[in-house]
Order: sequence, then C-alpha cells, then structure tokens
Amino acid sequence: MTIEVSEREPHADPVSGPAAGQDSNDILLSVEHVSLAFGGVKALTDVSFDIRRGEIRAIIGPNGAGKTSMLNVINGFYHPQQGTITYKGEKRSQMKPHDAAKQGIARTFQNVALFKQMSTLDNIMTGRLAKMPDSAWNKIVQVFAQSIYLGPAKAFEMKEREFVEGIIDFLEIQPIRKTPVGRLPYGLQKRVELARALAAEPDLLLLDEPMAGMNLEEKEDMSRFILDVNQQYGTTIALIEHDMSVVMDLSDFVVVLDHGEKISEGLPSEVQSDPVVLKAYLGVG
Amino acid sequence: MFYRETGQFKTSYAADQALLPIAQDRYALLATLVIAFLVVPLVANEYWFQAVLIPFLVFALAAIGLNILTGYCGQLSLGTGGFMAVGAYSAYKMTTNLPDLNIVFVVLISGVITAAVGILFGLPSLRIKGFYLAVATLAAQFFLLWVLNKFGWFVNYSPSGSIAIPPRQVFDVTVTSAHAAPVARYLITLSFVTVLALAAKNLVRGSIGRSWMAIRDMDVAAEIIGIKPLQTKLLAFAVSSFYVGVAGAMFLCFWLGTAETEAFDLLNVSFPVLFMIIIGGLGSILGSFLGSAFITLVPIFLTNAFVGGLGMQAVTAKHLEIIIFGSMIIFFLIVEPHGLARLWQIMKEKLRLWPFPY
Amino acid sequence: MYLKKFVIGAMSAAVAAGAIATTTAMAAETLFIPSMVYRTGPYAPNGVPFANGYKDYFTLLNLRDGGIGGVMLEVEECETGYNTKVGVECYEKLKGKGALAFSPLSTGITYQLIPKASVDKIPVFSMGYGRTSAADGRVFEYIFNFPTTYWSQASAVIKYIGSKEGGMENLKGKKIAHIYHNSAYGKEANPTLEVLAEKFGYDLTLLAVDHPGQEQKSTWLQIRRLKPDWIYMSGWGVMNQVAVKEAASIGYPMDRFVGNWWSGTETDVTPAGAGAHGYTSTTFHAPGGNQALHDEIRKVVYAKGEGAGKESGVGEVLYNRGMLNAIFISEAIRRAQEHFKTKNVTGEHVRWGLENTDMKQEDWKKLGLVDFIGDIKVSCADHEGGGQVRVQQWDAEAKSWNFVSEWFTPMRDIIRPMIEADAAAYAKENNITPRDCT
Amino acid sequence: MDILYAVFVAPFVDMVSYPAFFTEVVLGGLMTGVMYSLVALGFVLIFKASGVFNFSQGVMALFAALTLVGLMSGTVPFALNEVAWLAMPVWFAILVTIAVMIGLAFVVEFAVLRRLVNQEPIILFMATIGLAFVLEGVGDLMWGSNVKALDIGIPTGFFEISGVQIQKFELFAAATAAVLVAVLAVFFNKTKIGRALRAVADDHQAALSVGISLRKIWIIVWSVSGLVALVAGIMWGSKSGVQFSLSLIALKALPVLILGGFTSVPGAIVGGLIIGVGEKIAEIYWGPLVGGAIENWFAYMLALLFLLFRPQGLFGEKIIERV
Repeated sequence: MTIEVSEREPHADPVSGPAAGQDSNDILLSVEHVSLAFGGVKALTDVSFDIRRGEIRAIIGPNGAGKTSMLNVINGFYHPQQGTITYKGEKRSQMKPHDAAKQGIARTFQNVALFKQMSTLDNIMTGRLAKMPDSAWNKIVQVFAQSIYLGPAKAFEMKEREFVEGIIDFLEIQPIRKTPVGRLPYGLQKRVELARALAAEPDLLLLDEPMAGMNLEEKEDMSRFILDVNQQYGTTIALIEHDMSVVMDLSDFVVVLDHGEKISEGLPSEVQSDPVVLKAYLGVG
Repeated sequence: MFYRETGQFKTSYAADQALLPIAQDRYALLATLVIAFLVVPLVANEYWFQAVLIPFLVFALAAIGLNILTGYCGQLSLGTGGFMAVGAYSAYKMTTNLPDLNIVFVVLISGVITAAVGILFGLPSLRIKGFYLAVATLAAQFFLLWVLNKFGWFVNYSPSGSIAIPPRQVFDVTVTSAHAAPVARYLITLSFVTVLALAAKNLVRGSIGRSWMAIRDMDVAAEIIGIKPLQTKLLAFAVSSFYVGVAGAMFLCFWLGTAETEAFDLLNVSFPVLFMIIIGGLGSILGSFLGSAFITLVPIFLTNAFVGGLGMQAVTAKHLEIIIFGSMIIFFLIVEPHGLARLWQIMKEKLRLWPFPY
Repeated sequence: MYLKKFVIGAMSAAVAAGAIATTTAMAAETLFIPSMVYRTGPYAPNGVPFANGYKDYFTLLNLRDGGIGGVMLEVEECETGYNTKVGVECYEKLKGKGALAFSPLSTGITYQLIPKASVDKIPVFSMGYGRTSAADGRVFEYIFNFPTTYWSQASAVIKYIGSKEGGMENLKGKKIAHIYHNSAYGKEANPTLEVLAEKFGYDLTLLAVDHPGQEQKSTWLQIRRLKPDWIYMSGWGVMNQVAVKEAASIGYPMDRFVGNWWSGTETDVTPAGAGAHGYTSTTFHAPGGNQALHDEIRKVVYAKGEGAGKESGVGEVLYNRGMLNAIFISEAIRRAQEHFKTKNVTGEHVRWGLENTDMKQEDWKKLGLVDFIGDIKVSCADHEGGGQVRVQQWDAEAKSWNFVSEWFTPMRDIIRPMIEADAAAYAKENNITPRDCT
Repeated sequence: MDILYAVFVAPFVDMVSYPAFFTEVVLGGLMTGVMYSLVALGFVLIFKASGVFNFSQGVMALFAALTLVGLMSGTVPFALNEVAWLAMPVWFAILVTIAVMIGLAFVVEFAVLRRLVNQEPIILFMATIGLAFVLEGVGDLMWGSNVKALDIGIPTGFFEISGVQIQKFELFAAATAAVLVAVLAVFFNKTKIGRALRAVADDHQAALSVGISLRKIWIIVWSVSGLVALVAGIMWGSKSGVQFSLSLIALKALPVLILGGFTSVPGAIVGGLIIGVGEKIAEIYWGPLVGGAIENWFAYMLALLFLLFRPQGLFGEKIIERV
C-alpha cells in the first residue's frame, strides 16, 4: 500500500533539476519521494526523479546503492512503503508486475533471467505474450484455436514469428535461433534477454547492468544496440551501469544513488565533476 | 545416412514451425499411425488388446495430461488418480442417466467436468510450490475418492458401490462393456488418443504452451514480462485435468468396463502416471507414450518372460520383477535423467551423422 | 554412450522375450485350471495359504487318481498381487489357454469378470465373496458364489447374537457396531444389517475404516464411548490385525467381537498374541487339519515333496478354504464329464457342473471330510446354494480355531428378495433379460 | 437450521458435556501424532541434509522391522526356514539391524545418490521410488511375506485416571519419540558431524568449500534416517504385526511433512501432533455427520489450510523471491 506524502506538482519539484518546467506530457515516468525498506533495512529513502520520453536515463551508484531496487519499484515487483510512481500521467498505487508489462514497461535483469530450457526463438516469442489480450474467455478460445493450429492460430503464430524474426535480425542472433538458451555464452544470453524485452514493443525499457561481465567488443555491440533501439524505435530507456565510460557515451541524463538516497543528478558531464559523486565513488570509479 | 535433413530447405516460417520439420519424422509418424490403425487390428489377439494395447493408450493419455501440468507448467501433482476417477464416474452417471447421449460426447463431457474440478483444486498453486504443492494435490486425491466412495448417488445407489458401464454403440458398433469386440474398443481408444495427442502437441508449441514453460522455468521472470501466473497455472490445471478426465472415462468405458474407487487410488494410478512422465521425459508428448509403454508393459513382459519363458514360479517371478523394475527405473535415471524421450533424441542426432560421425 | 546403446538393447530384448512369451501355445490334452493368486503385496499373508490349499488339492488328484476322469489337471498360477488391473491381464492370458473356471479371489477382479464371463462362456466361481446378488442365477448365469454370501452371513451373525442373547426378541435395544473396510467388499453387509435392525429393533452403528487400516484410533475411541454389546467386523488384511489388537488393548470383551469369514484367520490374531484369546469369527467350513483328506494330502503330496507350501500350513483356515474351492471346481468337472459323456469338458460344461452342485454330508464323507461344511444345493435360479454359517473362536493358548456354535441357516426369506431386487436393477442397467428357470 | 446446529454447535456441546471422553480423544490424537512424527522424522532428516524427498522411507521402516523380526526368530534369509540356535536376543538383533541399515546407506550412496549428484529434486525423488521397489522385493524374498508378530517387550494394556483410559504402549511410544528427538538434537548441535550436517543443510556450496564431503554427509544422514526408520518400524510393527502394509505408513507422514515443513525436525513433531489431534477430533465429532472415514483426506485438507497461510510449512525456511 502507498501513502501519499506529496501534494505538490511533480515538475514544480525543485529536485527534478532541468526536467522542471518541462510540460508534463513530455514526462513518461516520475518517481516521487519513494521509500522502500525490507524489515529494518532501508533500500530507498525519499528518492524522486523524472524520466522524459525518448531519453536514455542512466541510474548509477556504488554497489548496494539501491539501483536494482529502484527498477523493481518502477515495474511493480517491489511495493514502496512511501511515495508514488506516476507513469504516462497517471498515479499508480499498487501494481502487479504483469500489469506494468502490459502498460509497456519491459526490462532485463542483472543476472540473466531467461527461460533456460527453451530455445532462443521461444524465449523471444514469450516477450510477445505481454501484447496479447488475457481475458479468461479469450484464453479459452485460444486453447481451442491453438490445439487445432490450422487456420487463425497458425496465421497469428506466423505474424508473431515474423515480428520476432525482425528483432532477431536487428540484434544479429540468427544463428542461435533454435539453441536452448541454457547453452549460450553469457554475452549472448544478455542479448537474447534484450531481444525478449524488445519483443514486447515497450515504451519504457529498463536495463539492469546490460554489459556486466562482457568483454570490450561485446560492450561495444551492446552499446550500439541500445542506441539503435533508442533512435529507431524511440524507446525510452533507463539503464543501470557501472562502467562510467559507457554511461558517459550513452546516457542523456544521469541519476546518482548512494545508500538508497539520490545524491546527485544532471547531465553526464555535470555529474562526473560533482564532488559529492566523486566522494561516493572514491576508489570505485 | 537415411536420417538426414540436408537438402530439406525451409522456405517459409510455416514450414519451419511445422509439427515435424524433418521429413523422415513425418513419414515415421505416418507409418506408426498406419500400423496402429490398419495392421495391429489384423494381427493382435484379445490378450494384446485388453492387457497390453488399450491400457497402454489409456495411460499414455493420462500421462500427456499430467505432463502438460508437471512437465510443461512445472506444477507437480499427485492427484491424477482422483481426477481420473472423476472422469470415470462422470461417464458412468451420464451413460446410465442419459442413455441416448452418444458415448463419444459422454467421454468428452466427462473431460470437461474433470477440468472444472481441476481448476478448483488448482487454486492453491498460486501460493504453494514444488513438493508442497505435490502433497497438497494429495488432498484432492483423497477427498475426491472419498466423495465418490461415500455418496450412493455417484454409483446409482448400488449396494456394492462399484460401477459397470452398459453397452453403448458408435455407428451401430458396440464399443463399451464386455459385449464390445476388443478391436472395436481398441480402435475408438486409439482414435481418441491420436486426436488428443496431436491437439496437445499443437497446444504446447503455441503461445499458451510458451506461457506455461515460462512459468515452469522461472515464474518470477515470467510474471515480469507480463504473464498472469494464476490464470496461466489454472489454465494448465484445466487442460491437464481434461486429458486426465478423458483418460479416466476411457479407462472405464473402453478398457475395464467396471470400476470402484480403489482402482484409482494413489498407488494404482497417481504414482504410476507420475513415473511415466519422469521416465518418459518431462515436457515431451512423445515421452508420455514412451513412459506409459515402460510402466505398463515392462512388468507384463518381465512376468511373461519369467513365467512363460523361463518357467519360473509365479511368486518368485513377481518378486524378481519388482526388484528389476525398480533397478531399471534407477538405471534409466542415471543413464538419462531427462527420460526416454531425450534418449530417443540423442539416438536421432547420432543417426543424422551416421555413418560419418564428424 | 555404450551404456545408452546397452540400455536400448536390453530394453528391446526384454520386450521381445515378453512378446514371445505372451503368445505361448495352448495347453495339450489336459484340463486347464487357472489359479489367480496373490502371494505378494499387502494381502499376501491371506493369499498364500489359500493358494497353497487350492494347488495342493489338484496336485493330490493328479498324484492319487491321475486327475479327474483319467484326464490330468494342469494348474497355472497367475500372480495378481490383489491388483484389479493385473487380475484382468491374468484373466486374458489364462482364458486363451482354455481355462475351465475362474476363482478371482478378489472382489475387484470378480466385478471385472462378471460381465466377461457370460461373453467368454467361462464360469466365475467367487466362493463366498464378490457380488452377493450374483446368487440370482437367472441374471448371473455364469457367476456362482455358493456356499453362501455376505448378506446371508450377516443375517446368520444376527441369529448367532440372538442365540447368545437368549432369543431374537432380546435383540431389541441392543447396540451392535459394524466396523467395515471402506470398499465395495466392506460395504456389502450394510444393507442387510440395516434391514434386520428395523426388523429386530437393535440399534446399528456403521464405522468405516479406510484402506489399509493401519491406524484405527478414532474408530476404537468411538467404540469406547458407544460401548456396543456386539461388534461385527468386515475387515481385510492389516485392518484385521490392528482391530483385534486395538480391541484387546481397550479391554473390549473379545467373545463379543465377531469377524466375518475374511476376518477370522490365524494371521489376523497372531500379532495380538494372548490378547486375541476368545475372538470369534464366522466361517462356512471347519478349521483345523485333522480330517482324513488332510492326512491324504500330507501323505501323498507333501511326502513326495510336491507341496505348494510348508507342511505345517496344512489345515490353516484359509488353506482349508482354498482346498474347498478346489473341491467344488473338481467335483463340478467330474459331474460335467459324467453328464456330457466327454473327458475334455469346456467352460460351459463346467458351468453346468457348478450349477448342479448338490452335496450332502455323505458326499463330503467320501472326500474325507466329516462335519466340514453344511449341505449345498445349487440350482438354476439359486447360485448361493443355501449354505450354512458357523461361528469359530480363537484359542490363544492352543493357537487354534474351534467351532463354538451350531450351523446357522441364513434368513433366506429376507435375503432372497433383496438379492433379486439388486439383480433386477443390474439386469435393467445392462439390458440383460433374465433366463427362465422354471 | 438444524444442519447449522449439527455442524457448528452440537459437536462443541458434546465436547464440553463429556470432558473425560474429550480428553481421551485429544490424548489419543496426540499419541497417534507421535507415531506419525516418528515416520516424518526420517523424511525430514534426509530432505534437510540432501534436498532429497526420500519416498522409500516407508519401505525402509518395513525392511528394518522385517530384518529385526527375522533375526529375532532366527530365520535364514531367502531359505525362510527358522533355525533355533540362530535366534538372537532382542538387544543384539537391534544392533545387527542398525548395522544392516548403515550398510544400506552405503549401498544407496554408492549405487544411486553418487550417480545422481545435482540432478533435479524430482529425479532424485523418482530414484528413491525405484529404490522403494527394490527394497520391497528384496525384503519379501529375504524374510517372506507372512505377517510376523513383533514383541520386544513393549508394555501393553492400560490404566485409567478418572475415567480417562491411557495406553501404556502409547506412553512408551511417546517416550521413545522424545528420546529420539533429544538424541538427534544433541547429534546436530553438539557433535562435529552434526554441525557439518547443518552447514550442508544451510548452504551446500559453502559446506563443500570448507571441505565437507557430500558423500560422507549422505552416508551419515541416510544411516541416521535408517535408524529412525527402524524405530518407526518397531512401533508400527508391534501395533499391526510386521507385514507389507507397514510400508504404507509413509502416506500418513506426508501431511505431517507439509504442515511442519520438509526441513524442520521440531516441525515434524509439532506437525504430527497437530495432524493427529485434528484428524481424530474431526473424525469423531464431525465424521458421523457425513458417514465417517474422513480423517484420511481431512489430514491433507488441514495441512493444505496451513500452507495457504505459510507456503513453506509451519517451521520451514521462508521463501524469498528476488530477481
């Protein structure tokens, strides 16, 4: 359950930095005074920021800063004790992850969460499930249609397959179509996971350390894909990343978390020179 | 050498998505069906129909049902016996109270009724997982059997509490009860199983099947990418129970003809069917058949080999049979934990390369 | 990989071997008698002695008088483990070898065979078990359950209790509990007991015990509170042993605890030791192994080492029952041979033989059995044969069962209408037209 | 209306108006619960230490009891004829049986577990079922399938305290269970091996990294649960005689397991007591309304009810989901 702690207009909020004054339909998602705790442990304290349509937003911070928790709050996996999330102009109180997905929030995970026993193709196809109507009645109809297969079900399947093939080409993973993802190297798994997220045609794409454990050229590839996604599909992206250089190249705007609190935000260049940030990162980045 | 896909180029996604992408497999399936429908009826005798083939088919269908729930959706269930009983008793009530309803519909409706019951007992699966769920499904097993055994209405108040299916016809051919020719009962069972098995195969490779497998492989991730967990699980329970229910109805109508609740108890049905899908292969329709073959036929063959073949004492044979059967289960699990279906796959992959392994 | 190859090989070998074995040729010029037994599984303790008695008697006939009417007997055992499915498999297998008569030895299997019997023209002889209403020979032409049935037995038990209470009129107001195995078999007696309760005014309590019946605490707590004057039990397997033990441990008077004829064997009372002393049960044949026939079996069969079990087992309650079962079948065969003037009789002939069973004490005496069982007369309409029921009591010191009552004739006047009603219902449901027996 | 009364009022009226009987029901339930716990313990030990749901536990109990009786009566394995001078005194027979169970643990580890390391739990579960078949067959062949009376001198009979009947046998059973649990507690908390076992239970990787051999652990834990199986076998065996059906007591332990949690020894005890009392009260006060014999499924329904509120069982470790 959520308690309203702020009656103020989000963009009148001084802490939203440059975002302030932007007209509100330019803002895709705004996080207001979110606090999250597990038992006694505080994961997030009074964090607020906006994500504007079409930008690439980086969330950075040392380990245990609460970055992943932030993403989990955004896509409804964790429910904050305080604060609100406003997505596409509507305030959201409780929300189930699958509803978030239905409303166009897709994500990848810090440690890959693919469906190990399924093939690459099937994994990406599951991404399409978010787009399907899931009323109980529709499901029952589907059961009959799909068990007969021929006819509408087949046509539909083919349509989906074509769309997914588009993504497969885009991410250059044609050769591993039929391979069970369990057998793929880590880097490729990350890519498949991205593909699965893209299959949902998201408005907001949350990437949790998309380049963790990758070598240089894999990182370059991944960076390219992220930029392409952002430019070609105009998808808004919020990503968590440790590698500062990557962050500097990719992101339009950066939020810095430390010990669950927002210590700074701004353009990459500004953040880089912010003494608070340097202090937090002392010896880290 | 003979089993190659080289030269078979897929020109459309449809071809690539087909039931059996490789030509040889299609021919193999076709051949199997031809043999099953045309050759077997000519050569098999009553013993083979009644003691080997029909039970094999009935349990194969039940195994498919459980495999949908456990193998594809990852929900472990030990309630199979209870659900089969529901199917059988529904069929009995319908045939005796609505004599004009065609047996084919009786069997299918029995499945639908069972599906409804299945949904009901699937509800706990939202919160309960793994072995806890498995043992929870035992509640269904015991409760259902108790109800069917306790209330006379289900057995039309026969004092003995056991049910007997009256003779019924399809196209003027008697297919139920002892009055039906074994071959007739075999053929109708085979038809049901063939159609429903194909349907199941289609279902599990479509979007619904994928949503099930997603839940199985990682339910948390599945929910985050937009799959409703409860709805998906309940759907699996419903479809699975439908298959199990139909199997139960066929168990009564086309195989044994009479039954009482003991016939469906834990050790007679629920466990064996679970063995079938594990030995045969979780998440494989073919595996359900292989598993059913293993569990229903191996004991029979062992006994016959010992008693008929080696002229052993019936009792000693039985003991040895139990021991060997148990060892075989362990042995197969060690050799290939993913079941006979995987073993079969490996053989096929070998065949593709044969005779030039590299 | 070799391992896997080996597995495939082994499996196909097993299948092949089995396949060959399953299609073994039919028996030669012998009388083929199938023997469905369960020497394994939860009920093996009961199955083994029965099977031995059954086998030994036929062995005796072969060794002593070269079979029946000069034709040797071939007895083949098939292990059912008391499992219905396996039983059906056995039936199909043995049927193919020209079986003359089946004794399924299990309620479940009997119910399986009832519809098949008339189709395959092989009589099913469920001696004192199976479907009670099969006693109506007009509907169940091929099914026989003489010498007597569960319903008759229940009525006989009420008679026995009446006699102990000093007259049926004294039953009024008496508390009788029926503890039954919660299955088709266990429930059989309930309708009879209810009908009789109305007639004689005792109040009846029905207590079901679920299979397997290892844990009966609540049942016996209920007994503790109810304090019934008499307990009647239709138990089976481990349920009996536990019940006897529990009764003993709560100090219930054992001589007022009456088991039915599947709850009155050495096995059932052994675990309770001295506690079981005085426990009674019904039976339709005498206990003990000191009849002339038993000596014959020891002399002819066991002396030659042809015995099916241990010699000490000869004369156990269930051994005698198996032996009796074999006697009825062999006598039916003999009768059929004489009537149809052929040595190699068929199932239909044997059916006639069974239906014309009419054995008085002198006939039994010829077989070497004195005061072993009441007179039996089966007829076209009556497949129950009007057998009588007697009560035996366990003597824990002597470790033996002994008769403690006279033969009771069941209340046919009450039972028969019930039987005919149920048979008629069955006939209607399976559109059978009862044959005319007049 | 009458129905509502019969269901919601009458039973309670009954309970208070016959307190002596009610006490007897509760006591009876507790005692039965103890008997269930004895079986459940074996499951818990193995599951806790190796994550294996050992379905053969029931058959192990049967096998142990068979061996014990066989040794006591001096039966020659497989030949099945009794030789007087082979008959062992109780205490010695028990020792030998324990040795046999430990031997079994070695065999199981060597023939099964070692070859199925880090397989899916369900595969291991299946393997134990295979094992159950083998043990069942071997047991029958070795010792014969007739019912054997088992009497190791456990007191029988009863005494009454103000109209409440108390069975000596059950008191003995309760005492045994208490001792067993105490011993296990000491074993797990005080001994080096015990601590090692707990370490494994908590975190396999960690345990391995500090150099605890998984195989050794398995052998030990299977031996211990073999011992527990023996105790359960003796208790149930003296109730019903030693026979095949003994193996079915496993089914009685399952609801106890889910209720108490697969991983908790106290859970097995408390769960057993709850199930025992619950099913007895239900059977006696509500059973008659629907014709009785409800306790079998009631036990599972009761467990299911608990699960809906605590999916990991009463004492099981909390399940935390994260991505």
